[in-house]
Amino acid sequence: MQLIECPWCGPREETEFHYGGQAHIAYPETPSELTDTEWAQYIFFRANPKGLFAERWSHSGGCRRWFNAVRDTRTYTFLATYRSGEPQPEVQS
Amino acid sequence: MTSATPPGAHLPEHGDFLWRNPEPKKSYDVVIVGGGGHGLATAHYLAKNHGITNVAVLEKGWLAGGNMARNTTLIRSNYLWDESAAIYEHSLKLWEGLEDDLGYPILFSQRGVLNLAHTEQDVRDSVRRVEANKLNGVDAEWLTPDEVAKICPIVNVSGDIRYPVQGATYQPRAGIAKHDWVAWGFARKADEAGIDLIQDCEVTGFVTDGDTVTGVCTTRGDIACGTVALCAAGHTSVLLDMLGVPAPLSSHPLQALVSELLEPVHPTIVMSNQVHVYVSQAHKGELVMGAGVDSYNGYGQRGAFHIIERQMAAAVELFPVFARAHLLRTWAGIVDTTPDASPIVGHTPYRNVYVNSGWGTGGFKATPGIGWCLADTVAHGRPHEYVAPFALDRFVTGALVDEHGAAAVAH
Amino acid sequence: MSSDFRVEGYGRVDRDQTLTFTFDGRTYTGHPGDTIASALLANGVHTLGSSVKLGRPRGIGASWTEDATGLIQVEEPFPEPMLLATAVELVDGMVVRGLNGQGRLAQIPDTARYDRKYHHVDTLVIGAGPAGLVAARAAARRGERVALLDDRAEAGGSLTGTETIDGRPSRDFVAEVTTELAGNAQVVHLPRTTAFGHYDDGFVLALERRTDHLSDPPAGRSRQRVHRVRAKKVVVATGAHERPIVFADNDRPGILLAASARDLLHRYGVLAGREIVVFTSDDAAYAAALDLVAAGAKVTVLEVRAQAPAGAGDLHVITGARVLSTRAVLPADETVGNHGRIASVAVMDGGGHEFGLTCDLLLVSGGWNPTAHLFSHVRGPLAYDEALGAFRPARSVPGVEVVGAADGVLDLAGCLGPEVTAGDEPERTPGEVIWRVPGATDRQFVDVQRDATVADIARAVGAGLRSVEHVKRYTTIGTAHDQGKTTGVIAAGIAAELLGTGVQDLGTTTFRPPYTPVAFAALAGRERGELFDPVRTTAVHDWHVAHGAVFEDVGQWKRARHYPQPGEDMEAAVLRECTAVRGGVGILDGSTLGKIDVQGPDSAVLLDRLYTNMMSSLKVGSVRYGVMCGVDGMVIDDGTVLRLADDRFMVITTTGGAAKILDWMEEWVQTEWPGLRVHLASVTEQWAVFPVVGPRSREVIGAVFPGLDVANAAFPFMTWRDTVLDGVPVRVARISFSGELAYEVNVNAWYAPAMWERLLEAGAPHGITPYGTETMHVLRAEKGYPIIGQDTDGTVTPHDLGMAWAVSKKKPDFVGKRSFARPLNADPLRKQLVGLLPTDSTTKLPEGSQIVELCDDGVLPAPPVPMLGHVTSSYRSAALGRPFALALLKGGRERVGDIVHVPVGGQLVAAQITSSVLVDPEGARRDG
Amino acid sequence: MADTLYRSQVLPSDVFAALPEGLSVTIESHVAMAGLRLRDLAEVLNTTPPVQPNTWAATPDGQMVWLGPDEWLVTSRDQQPHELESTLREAVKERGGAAVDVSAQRLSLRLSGVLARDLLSLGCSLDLHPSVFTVGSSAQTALGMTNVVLLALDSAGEDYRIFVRSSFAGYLADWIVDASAEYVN
Repeated sequence: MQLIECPWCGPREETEFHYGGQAHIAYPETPSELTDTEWAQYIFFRANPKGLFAERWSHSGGCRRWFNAVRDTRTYTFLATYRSGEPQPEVQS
Repeated sequence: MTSATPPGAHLPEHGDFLWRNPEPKKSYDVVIVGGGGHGLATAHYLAKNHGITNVAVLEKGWLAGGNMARNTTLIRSNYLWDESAAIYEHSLKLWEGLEDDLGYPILFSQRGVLNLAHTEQDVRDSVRRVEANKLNGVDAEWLTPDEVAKICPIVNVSGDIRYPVQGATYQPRAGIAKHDWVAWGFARKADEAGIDLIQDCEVTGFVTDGDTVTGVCTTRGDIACGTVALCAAGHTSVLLDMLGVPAPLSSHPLQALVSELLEPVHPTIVMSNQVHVYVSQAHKGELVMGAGVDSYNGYGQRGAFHIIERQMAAAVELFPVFARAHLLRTWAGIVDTTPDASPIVGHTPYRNVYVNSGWGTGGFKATPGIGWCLADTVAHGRPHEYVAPFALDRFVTGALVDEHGAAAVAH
Repeated sequence: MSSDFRVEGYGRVDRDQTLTFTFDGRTYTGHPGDTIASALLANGVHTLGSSVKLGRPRGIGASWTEDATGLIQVEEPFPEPMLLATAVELVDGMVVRGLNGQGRLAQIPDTARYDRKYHHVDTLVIGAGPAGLVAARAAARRGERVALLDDRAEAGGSLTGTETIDGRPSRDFVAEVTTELAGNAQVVHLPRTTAFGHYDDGFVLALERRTDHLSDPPAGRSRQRVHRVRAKKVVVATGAHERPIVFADNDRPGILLAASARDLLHRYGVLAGREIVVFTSDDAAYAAALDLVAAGAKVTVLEVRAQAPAGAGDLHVITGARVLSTRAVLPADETVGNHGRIASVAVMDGGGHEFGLTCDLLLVSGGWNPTAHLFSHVRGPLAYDEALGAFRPARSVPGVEVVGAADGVLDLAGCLGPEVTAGDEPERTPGEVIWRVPGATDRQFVDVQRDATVADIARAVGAGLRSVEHVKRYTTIGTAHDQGKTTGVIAAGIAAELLGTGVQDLGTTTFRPPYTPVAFAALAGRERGELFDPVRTTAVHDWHVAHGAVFEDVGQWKRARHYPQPGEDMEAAVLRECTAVRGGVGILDGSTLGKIDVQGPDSAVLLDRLYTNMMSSLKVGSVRYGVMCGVDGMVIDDGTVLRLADDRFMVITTTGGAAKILDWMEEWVQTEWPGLRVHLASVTEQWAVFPVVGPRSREVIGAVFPGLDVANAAFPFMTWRDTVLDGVPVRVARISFSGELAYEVNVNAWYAPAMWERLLEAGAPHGITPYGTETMHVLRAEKGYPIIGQDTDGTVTPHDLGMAWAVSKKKPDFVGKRSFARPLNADPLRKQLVGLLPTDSTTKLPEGSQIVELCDDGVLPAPPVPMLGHVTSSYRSAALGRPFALALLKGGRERVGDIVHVPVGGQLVAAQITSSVLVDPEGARRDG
Repeated sequence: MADTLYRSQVLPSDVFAALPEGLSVTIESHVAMAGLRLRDLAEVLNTTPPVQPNTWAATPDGQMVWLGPDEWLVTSRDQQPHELESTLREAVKERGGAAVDVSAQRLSLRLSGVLARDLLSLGCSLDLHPSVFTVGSSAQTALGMTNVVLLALDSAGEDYRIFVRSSFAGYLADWIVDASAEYVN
């Protein structure tokens, strides 16, 4: 049970947050121009690294803001949280 | 003072000899990556059904030490869709003869599973699944709350709980087994057939030549191979990343727990999606429970405790007699899940590499079934009919096998 | 019965009071401050039960939670299984019995309360022994917020009271520190509180036992409480567990850890035996032996090492000795509580000479295992320490400090640190690490509770097992109640010896929570019964209750399902309600529908992207039905959209979809299109919604809202109008989920009961009938309107529902559109929503039933039987005078008119495929 | 037929009548509330909105509570709900902001007494120590199993306002009554 640093509200219990999977996957500009394979990649295929992972979280039980985090999937340690729209920070596990 | 030993105290002894600890050879016809239940079962059926024995099973830790050592051992086949019912029912039939096949006690106890329904929609979904099961030749019944109480008297079927039990589906042939016995039974048989079970042997890369993998790099040296079968469960993505093959898998912690030994009180297996718990009582008397997967991707064999607490609340809500049972030990496995909660099995872009993954919470019950089908797939170089629907390309065509309803609770 | 083994002048139990309890049917006495174990031992009772597998006698093996054997069942005051006799505090009237390895659950409900409490501190100290007390005091003196958790009833840990600290008796030191802490408002000191789990970011869970030790606890007090402590720094001061040595027949009652016997003496005044043999390879046993001699026992020390240490004093020590085996009291001497108890030991001295020693107690000490569990829980690495013969913390972990014996520091001075002065202690000589002595390996128990022996480990190794995890699983060592606290390392040590490898090379076992077992109910806390999950209710819930509504759970909501009149079952009530609505007027509490206020200049842009149909073309004052899909093209929700202004919409979602859809929309706005100037707000509870439905609804609405022109021309279908009633703004919308003329009345929920009553009063002359969700479902199904989540299952597209009309062909994109172009969506055999009429006109097909092709001979073929689809909704229709169903059916719309079969209870019921719209297909009724 | 459309509370008035000494919960009378959205809010309002997360500020006739970087909850004792919404909406509309009447969306409870903070600690994971959560502090968090907006009204940890979604008010009342049994001797 971790403390997650909401970029707005500060550290809160893990239970106040909702997980949103891999970050920085943009909705395609023109989906109609994608092949079925490319579209499937967008819908279903996400990275699943063992190690650092940039991912989306929402402070659903608090300010309801989505933000991004870099977390180590081996230890679950949050190395950084940052607001939506901000670039992924350089961090090391 | 009672001195008679209680029921279930005497489990059969393990065998005097289980397996050799061989050095890896330079080359094998088939290399199976992952010495868990699926890898060991595949090895066994390669030898038994196809006479293929120049096989290595590579295990990065100790044999059957991943999810096989951590699961809650539920075996059932009452899945909704035809494709799922086919492979799980095939597996269940193999379970029914497995003790003889392996010549090893696996303590398969067909005590039935109740899937409780708590809402009107639960009832509809349950009836739908029961009727589908019957038409697919899978034993299934719909029970009223009173009938539920007859099968499992400790379930609280009174109307005054938060989500009263409206009924349940029942599969009498479902059951539990002892996971170590199962894994070691497969391992012993595979070893006996001459298959090399190689532990402390982590795969670090692959040697490729065009669309062919010619060798596997490991912490115990490079090993040349004819065919590769990936049976690495939660670590499949790590292996596929080495091959540059994307797959819609995500690895999540899945927690389980046991109580201390208790006198027999729970004769069957009970699952509830709405109240989110799954309970059986193992042979020696401990209550064994699981819940849903932890939400985030994770490769650590541990999960968040609030999941366990919620599970305890659910357990006490449904089984008031459990109030003063004690949580003895918690642990977690790493399950690989897919967008439609069905596995991904079959070809990869490499012509001699087969993937077997995405079993989520369903891996244990599938063990003999997938071992059988994957061995057949490897032996013949094409997907066995039961795994064909679970090909990777279904995510492109949209031909998903959506089993979310069946998989909401760990089992 | 007299307390034969209680020694005058020792112990801190209250001898002025006597408590009575029964064990295995016999009555004994003890004193406040006793545990069941100390009281039994004071009465000379050592044997508690028998082992699970071999049925061998089992007794008390230690004085606290490290005891691997002494399990009991409490029967009164309330049944609780598998408790350690050493950890259950004695209260008057307890009924206790021994166990044969399995506990028994109560057959009556546990009405005790359980709860949880949050704490936030700078420093959390776990353990109130010398190291913990010093750490807590130092933190408190630094002005920090401190929590001190102590699993025992009184502070002091392993201090016996014989030591001196800062020149005073150690108990005085303990009292002084605890008094100082008690006077500091920043400090929370919790006795009887076991930290059982340590998690990331300084989070520790601890179980406080709050009432079991009280004879008359306050009724409202929780029996047990899970404390949830979030600490900036966690100090693990949990001490060490004494480790036994394995020899043949080491499992008998009357064999204890040495320090435990000392603890029993000083804490409870109990001399566990009078003729004592101490078998040790460690100095700590000498302090125990000396104290026991002083208390009147005869003691012989069998020292593993070649020389007795400095602290041996006048003790009779045989050096270089080994216990080879033990013998029990003869069966003829068997008395209750002494079955199988030790009577003698077979010894070999340093010279190889074998002899026997009679005794009534054997104490064993093979060194100490640091209690590093709570360090290991947070992935604190443990390493095997050759000198210690145990695993200890290898490296520090940020935010966690391990102090005292938990870190392998075994002398008092070391535990107290530089600030506090310990009295003189004999200098420690290194212990000798010895796992076992030679002997009959099948009687050398490593896990006494699981009956697992050295022979079992040897078999495991012989079977080819090389990993300690495999050995554990083969032998089941370490899986019992104690989870291997004292003997886990011994199993590893013996396996390593057999394999000829180092203990560290075998791999270590990671400790996992809980440190000690925790009752399920304690973890459930307050989340039981009605508080298991929140109940959500509308503003007129009390009215529904008062009028006999039967409720159904829809998500967390309680929704009125129907309002049976006396003598009515659900079917009769629903038929009556349906008839009333289609024949007159009915009213529904629709307040649970999700309502989302969408505001901002780009509101229409957002809705165009999220709905399959066009929302930007909707005029202010109008309403449009809309469907939302996931990116995979499958329907996730439907509902109506009201355009309130150019820059403002009200989105209505399903009851179950409310939170999900708001989250869904918010996710797109925030993460994909942050440039859109649009704001979303839930107004679900803000608005009470009362659909007034039926051909007479216009009269009712007209009567209640004189300011509203309810004529069809002025207020057409799918429009909304604002009006004012008694100064209160009201919004009325012409939306129909039944095909009937209908008005949905929306009002600030403050006024919900008043508005509900107004509508009922105005409707009374027209026979207005309150109806519930079941009637709502029947009415909508008669019109073929799907319920998302009932008639869909996440695999259904709008086209499958026959709603191609709701999918815009003009918009270049919307969420889900691209997926419609996937190959599978063109499959003519996709399942489509159709109606189904049982040809016998009487059978109500069970919802969920599967549909198969017509079997000409009326007999199902052998499995697997191909399925065409399933029944999603099924009701008796008052309007049709027959049952009907909706179904998802392969290629259904092309098959209207076909007959199919539905297996129902072993019979095949024929049903005809129809359009999904069965009542008023022309839509003639919606305008009244 | 009644003359005016009367107002109701979602909780019975006596639901907290039997709380133990040291603990008091009052159901606050109907107060207009609005959700307000605009990033540069300070420029369009007379009042200075609280811009620090997890704070609230007093206004002449109520409070403004920070809910998010561009989001506030505004309460008003003097205005009617629809008036409050339209006043605010006029002020922010041209800048792309939003204002929405949420007067009945939440119920306002006043929790006070020497046991108030202790009671909250039985169901709220936040650090409510007065040195941390002092007058002017607010938080959106969970209490028991429901989300609340919690305001510190004093610096002693003895006076709080709790906004709870109206549909969860019955649950929260049950939770509070159940938790307070602890303090009955």
